[in-house]
Amino acid sequence: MIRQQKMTVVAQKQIATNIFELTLQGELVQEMTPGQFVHVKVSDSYEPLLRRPISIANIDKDKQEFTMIYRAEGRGTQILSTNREGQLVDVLGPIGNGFPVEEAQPGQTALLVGGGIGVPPLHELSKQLKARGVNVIHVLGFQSEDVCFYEEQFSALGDTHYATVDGTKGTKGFVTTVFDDVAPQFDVFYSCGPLPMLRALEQYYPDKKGFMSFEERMACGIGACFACVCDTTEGQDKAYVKVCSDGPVFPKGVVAL
Amino acid sequence: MIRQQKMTVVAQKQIATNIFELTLQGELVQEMTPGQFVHVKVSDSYEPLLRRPISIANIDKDKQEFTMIYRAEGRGTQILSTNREGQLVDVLGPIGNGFPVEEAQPGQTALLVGGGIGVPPLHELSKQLKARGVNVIHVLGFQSEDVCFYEEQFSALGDTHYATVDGTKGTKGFVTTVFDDVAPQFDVFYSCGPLPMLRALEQYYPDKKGFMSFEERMACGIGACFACVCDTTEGQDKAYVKVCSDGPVFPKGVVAL
Amino acid sequence: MSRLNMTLPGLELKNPIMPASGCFGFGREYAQLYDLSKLGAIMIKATTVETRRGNPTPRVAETAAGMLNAIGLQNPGIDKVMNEELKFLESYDVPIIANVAGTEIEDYVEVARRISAAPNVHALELNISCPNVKCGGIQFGTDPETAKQLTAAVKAVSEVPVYVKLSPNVTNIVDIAKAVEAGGADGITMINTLVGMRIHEHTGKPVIANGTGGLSGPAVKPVAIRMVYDVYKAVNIPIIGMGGVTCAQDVIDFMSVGASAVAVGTANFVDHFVCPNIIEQLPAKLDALGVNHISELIGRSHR
Amino acid sequence: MSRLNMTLPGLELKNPIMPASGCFGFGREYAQLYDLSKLGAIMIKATTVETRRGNPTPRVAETAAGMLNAIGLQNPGIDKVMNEELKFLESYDVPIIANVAGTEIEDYVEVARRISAAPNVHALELNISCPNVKCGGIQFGTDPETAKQLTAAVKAVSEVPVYVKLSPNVTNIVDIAKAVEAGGADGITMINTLVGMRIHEHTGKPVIANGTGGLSGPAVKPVAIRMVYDVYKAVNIPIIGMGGVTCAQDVIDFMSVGASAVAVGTANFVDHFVCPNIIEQLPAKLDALGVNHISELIGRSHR
Ligand SMILES: Cc1cc2nc3c(=O)[nH]c(=O)nc-3n(C[C@H](O)[C@H](O)[C@H](O)COP(=O)(O)OP(=O)(O)OC[C@H]3O[C@@H](n4cnc5c(N)ncnc54)[C@H](O)[C@@H]3O)c2cc1C
Ligand SMILES: Cc1cc2nc3c(=O)[nH]c(=O)nc-3n(C[C@H](O)[C@H](O)[C@H](O)COP(=O)(O)OP(=O)(O)OC[C@H]3O[C@@H](n4cnc5c(N)ncnc54)[C@H](O)[C@@H]3O)c2cc1C
Ligand SMILES: Cc1cc2nc3c(=O)[nH]c(=O)nc-3n(C[C@H](O)[C@H](O)[C@H](O)COP(=O)(O)O)c2cc1C
Ligand SMILES: Cc1cc2nc3c(=O)[nH]c(=O)nc-3n(C[C@H](O)[C@H](O)[C@H](O)COP(=O)(O)O)c2cc1C
Ligand code: FES
Ligand code: FES
Repeated sequence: MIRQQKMTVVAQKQIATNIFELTLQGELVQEMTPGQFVHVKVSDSYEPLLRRPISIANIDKDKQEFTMIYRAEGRGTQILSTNREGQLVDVLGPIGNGFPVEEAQPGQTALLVGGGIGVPPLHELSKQLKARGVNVIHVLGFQSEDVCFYEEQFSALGDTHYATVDGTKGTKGFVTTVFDDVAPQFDVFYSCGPLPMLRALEQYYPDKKGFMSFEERMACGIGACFACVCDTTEGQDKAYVKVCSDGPVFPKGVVAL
Repeated sequence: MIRQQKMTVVAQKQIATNIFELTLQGELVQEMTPGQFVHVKVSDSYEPLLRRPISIANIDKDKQEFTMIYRAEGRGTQILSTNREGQLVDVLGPIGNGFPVEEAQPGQTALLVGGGIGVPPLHELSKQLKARGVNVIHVLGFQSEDVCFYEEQFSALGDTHYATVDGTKGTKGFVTTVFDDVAPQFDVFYSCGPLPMLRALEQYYPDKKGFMSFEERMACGIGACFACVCDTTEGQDKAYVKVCSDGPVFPKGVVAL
Repeated sequence: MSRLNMTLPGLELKNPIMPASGCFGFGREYAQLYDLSKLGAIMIKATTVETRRGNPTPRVAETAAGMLNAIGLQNPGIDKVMNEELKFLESYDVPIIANVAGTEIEDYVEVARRISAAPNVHALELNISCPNVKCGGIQFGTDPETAKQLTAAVKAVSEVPVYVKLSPNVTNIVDIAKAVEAGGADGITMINTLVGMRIHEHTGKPVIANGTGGLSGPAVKPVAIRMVYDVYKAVNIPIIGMGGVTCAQDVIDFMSVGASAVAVGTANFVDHFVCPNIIEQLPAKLDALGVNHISELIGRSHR
Repeated sequence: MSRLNMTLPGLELKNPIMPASGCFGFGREYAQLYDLSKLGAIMIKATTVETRRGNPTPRVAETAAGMLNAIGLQNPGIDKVMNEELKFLESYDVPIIANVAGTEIEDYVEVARRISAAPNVHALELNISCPNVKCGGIQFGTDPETAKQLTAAVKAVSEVPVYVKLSPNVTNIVDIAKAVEAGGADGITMINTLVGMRIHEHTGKPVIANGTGGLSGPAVKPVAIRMVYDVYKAVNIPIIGMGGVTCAQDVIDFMSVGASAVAVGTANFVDHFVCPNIIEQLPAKLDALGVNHISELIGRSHR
């Protein structure tokens, strides 16, 4: 069930250039699954007005804590990054349909492909896959080394390969360059990142089962305003899905790329 | 000269119900005189948009600090009241023409009449008059005891009489009720408070020399926008003054009440 | 004895608070958050004869104390709205105001005729003010004569009272209000969004795929308040006011200038519980103003 | 070789930034804060034939990300403006754009004829859009034919190019823009304020003594941007854009949709150094966009 709650800041830390890790505490953690997101109001005033959708990067149900990792870029996320321990943040969530962990069987291998600020939700996913006995390979793309984060965390969970646009870390190029180099063997892929990356991935592995998380500009975040619709590939005329409430994760092939 | 500066919060303290005392540090303190005001931006965002005019209640040139006392009522002043030690506040000032201390001669007696949040500027004025050897009597009006402040400070400077609307402190009634009771003897009066109080004062002492500080809604605060004009009593047709740049203090009789 | 109930043509409202059309879908999503029966009414998303896919994305953009949208009247069409959405809403004790849109007068008439027969639709809201579609919508709302004709045509077939939703993008909104009153409107709802645009800082192109979008939220409240104020003086039918409402005080402001009820749009995206919160806060506001029943506030700016 | 200079009819601007009329008085106050010669130009406060006292106070009210004003064209009259204010401004190396207002066409013509002869007045800005006076002002700006006639009458007597300032409170701003172009306008300035109202929370009456006021500030920027975008496509004379500008990015947005220069109004009350600050920040913005001269940005939204 989606709830709206003032959650308490447990910790806020800058973990890479302009990248922040924010841990919040509150009841709505109990219902979170990997790949879902929260919709965050960053200030009490009308400025900025709208909530910001941010993925869930880590869930700790025992402590009732979760973590998000975000880039402080625009007005909203910059304000969010000024929150300090003990302050309250207005969170609506958890929202949407996350990554189906059960689609990878124990003993199988899952390929997790992330790009930039699409990487965070893969962390909790990887944790849960690993806990289930699934073998996990990460292929993570970033602009450059200085905006790369969670290297230790991902390495601890499985093989981790990097691609950076400027070559400052791992392979120079895109995640597909890594596929060329490493030729990972896997049963199912999960992915989150920019559209070109998702498109490339779908083309690279046309026959594999896969799940992809999408981004779209949002207003309500709960399916009421029709801001975040995407066309679907097939089905009756004018078929569409809403990223916020039908997604953000869809099986490969559902959303027209 | 008016300057715009980020000043450092030295202290913020609640001193009565919804009444805050804020001490700021910075260079523009050097040019402050009693009765002038500052124009304060309470947030970095567009919300609220306009600056807030607040009087200067205490000046300490040695420490480069000044104090303002304000009621946290609307959005702007409420936000201002959340500022803590070490934070920066955007201040434009000092602005306007303050109280003419030199109009009271050493040995003479000055009557200082204040109402509500009109009381703060009288504090610095009283200090400077006293330093000059002027005998000071204060008559201060408040809604009730719980919003009354600076009792000790005023008592230390001279006789202090109170009127409260609900009678919880001093005489029940208005400052004029105190005049009836106490019949203070004085040479010149200085006043700041709501319009009805200024009007009553002018009528009560038609023959005395006096100076009164006015309030008007402001935008620019420096005389450019014509938001804060008041009619004058005499002079050519359509004569007016601007409260921000010609005032806020005017000799008795200048502004049409 | 409620202090908040209100009677308007076709509508017995528990309280004068309702979500605005397009900002609440058909209620399903908010029904997961709170009991819809708390609401005075619900203005459902614009309904057209045919299924509409709406505009390309991005369809929303944030602006200073506001937002732009160009959804483009996306909706599943009258059949599905009647068979599925309105059916779903029947399980709540709340009157529905159906927002009616179209490209031609005939479309409006058809939707109005059919949807006004639904048991829980107690009033229609004619959307002659949508700025986000090429045909239909706003052009009906900028010319008094056209607005009047459309109103009369819909009135002729509707089984429930008809409210007309006015566009603020006009030189003289009072003329339009008078025209729809003359056309037989039972009430007026206002305002729809102001046409606006946001530019992408790097590309220099409009952020919204449609180019322009409709501006809503706190930023537009002063414009809405002034228009309700002016229209209230000029017509004798009730007004449901909206534009930037986020709190109980905003509701009181709209009623002061002449609204008999108030709709909440954009604020539902920001505080998803804003409608029940306002309803809960209103009695204390009435106490502070020394008012027994909220209807005493209607038009007090003019007294 | 400046990256910011701009040539417009009558105007050689060091940079395309100027304070908007009514938000900078006649420059004296800001002259205490910084050197006015830094500015591209100055749009001085509206000038009328006679001394005007303006509206009663309160004349301003804050709104969400904006403000309302109803100053009412207070000014000392053309004689004083010419003999004192323009004289004072002669000591700065900055072209003046004189904002001309009146009640009748004859008033506009007289002010235009006389003020256009002042040595430092390089252009006129015809204010046909002030929402805060009962006569004159906005009613000239809502009807295309009247706007055209007034423009032509002023053009006939002015010794300098004439810009016409458009009102956003119209159904179709493009019609007005084309009309003033047909009337001989050398340029357009836009937008003036949107009519709005704020209600006092306790009394229920308008906060502004005049009732309504003009809405300005960040809240209106999306409306202004959209209007400049539309007008740019329709006319062949340059546009000076304004409405909610607070920073260098806003300037770039206005130029992207088609403005050749940009005026800053309300923001001068919030950050009293906003104009020189923007001028200083623009070159870095141009670098970030990979642009050599700012003029390359004009109209890029349309390309
Ligand atoms: C389902 C989902 C999950 C996301 N998870 C993360 C995450 O874990 N970490 C992270 O850093 N970012 C994430 N994003 C992107 C994040 O929402 C945007 O970066 C953020 O909203 C930008 O806000 P701002 O205040 O920095 O920018 P502004 O420029 O001030 O934003 C203006 C408006 O545009 C919207 N917007 C801007 N960029 C985006 C975007 N890329 N996607 C959607 N809306 C946008 C904002 O929400 C806001 O409404 C996610 C987006 C979605 C849809
Ligand atoms: C010269 C001068 C000196 C002042 N000195 C003090 C002081 O020392 N201590 C103090 O508590 N107050 C003082 N005031 C009043 C103070 O400016 C207002 O209380 C304050 O602006 C209200 O802001 P807000 O955010 O609480 O209210 P809001 O309701 O959010 O204000 C909305 C708008 O109205 C304006 N406004 C509201 N009330 C007033 C008012 N009474 N006078 C002028 N503008 C108003 C605000 O500035 C703002 O633009 C002074 C006013 C003036 C003109
Ligand atoms: C996302 C969105 C969709 C809207 N869709 C409709 C609609 O379908 N029909 C309609 O009449 N108005 C529609 N509106 C306008 C609102 O009903 C309302 O008139 C406007 O937003 C002003 O109110 P607000 O400031 O409270 O949002 C929509 C507004 C928004 C923000
Ligand atoms: C206090 C105030 C006074 C104004 N006076 C005038 C005026 O005299 N003549 C005029 O053409 N516009 C006047 N305007 C309108 C501005 O020049 C400008 O068009 C408008 O405020 C939009 O820009 P902004 O959002 O940057 O303020 C005034 C605006 C304000 C806020
Ligand atoms: S954001 Fe409103 S429907 Fe998805
Ligand atoms: S506040 Fe602008 S002139 Fe006084």
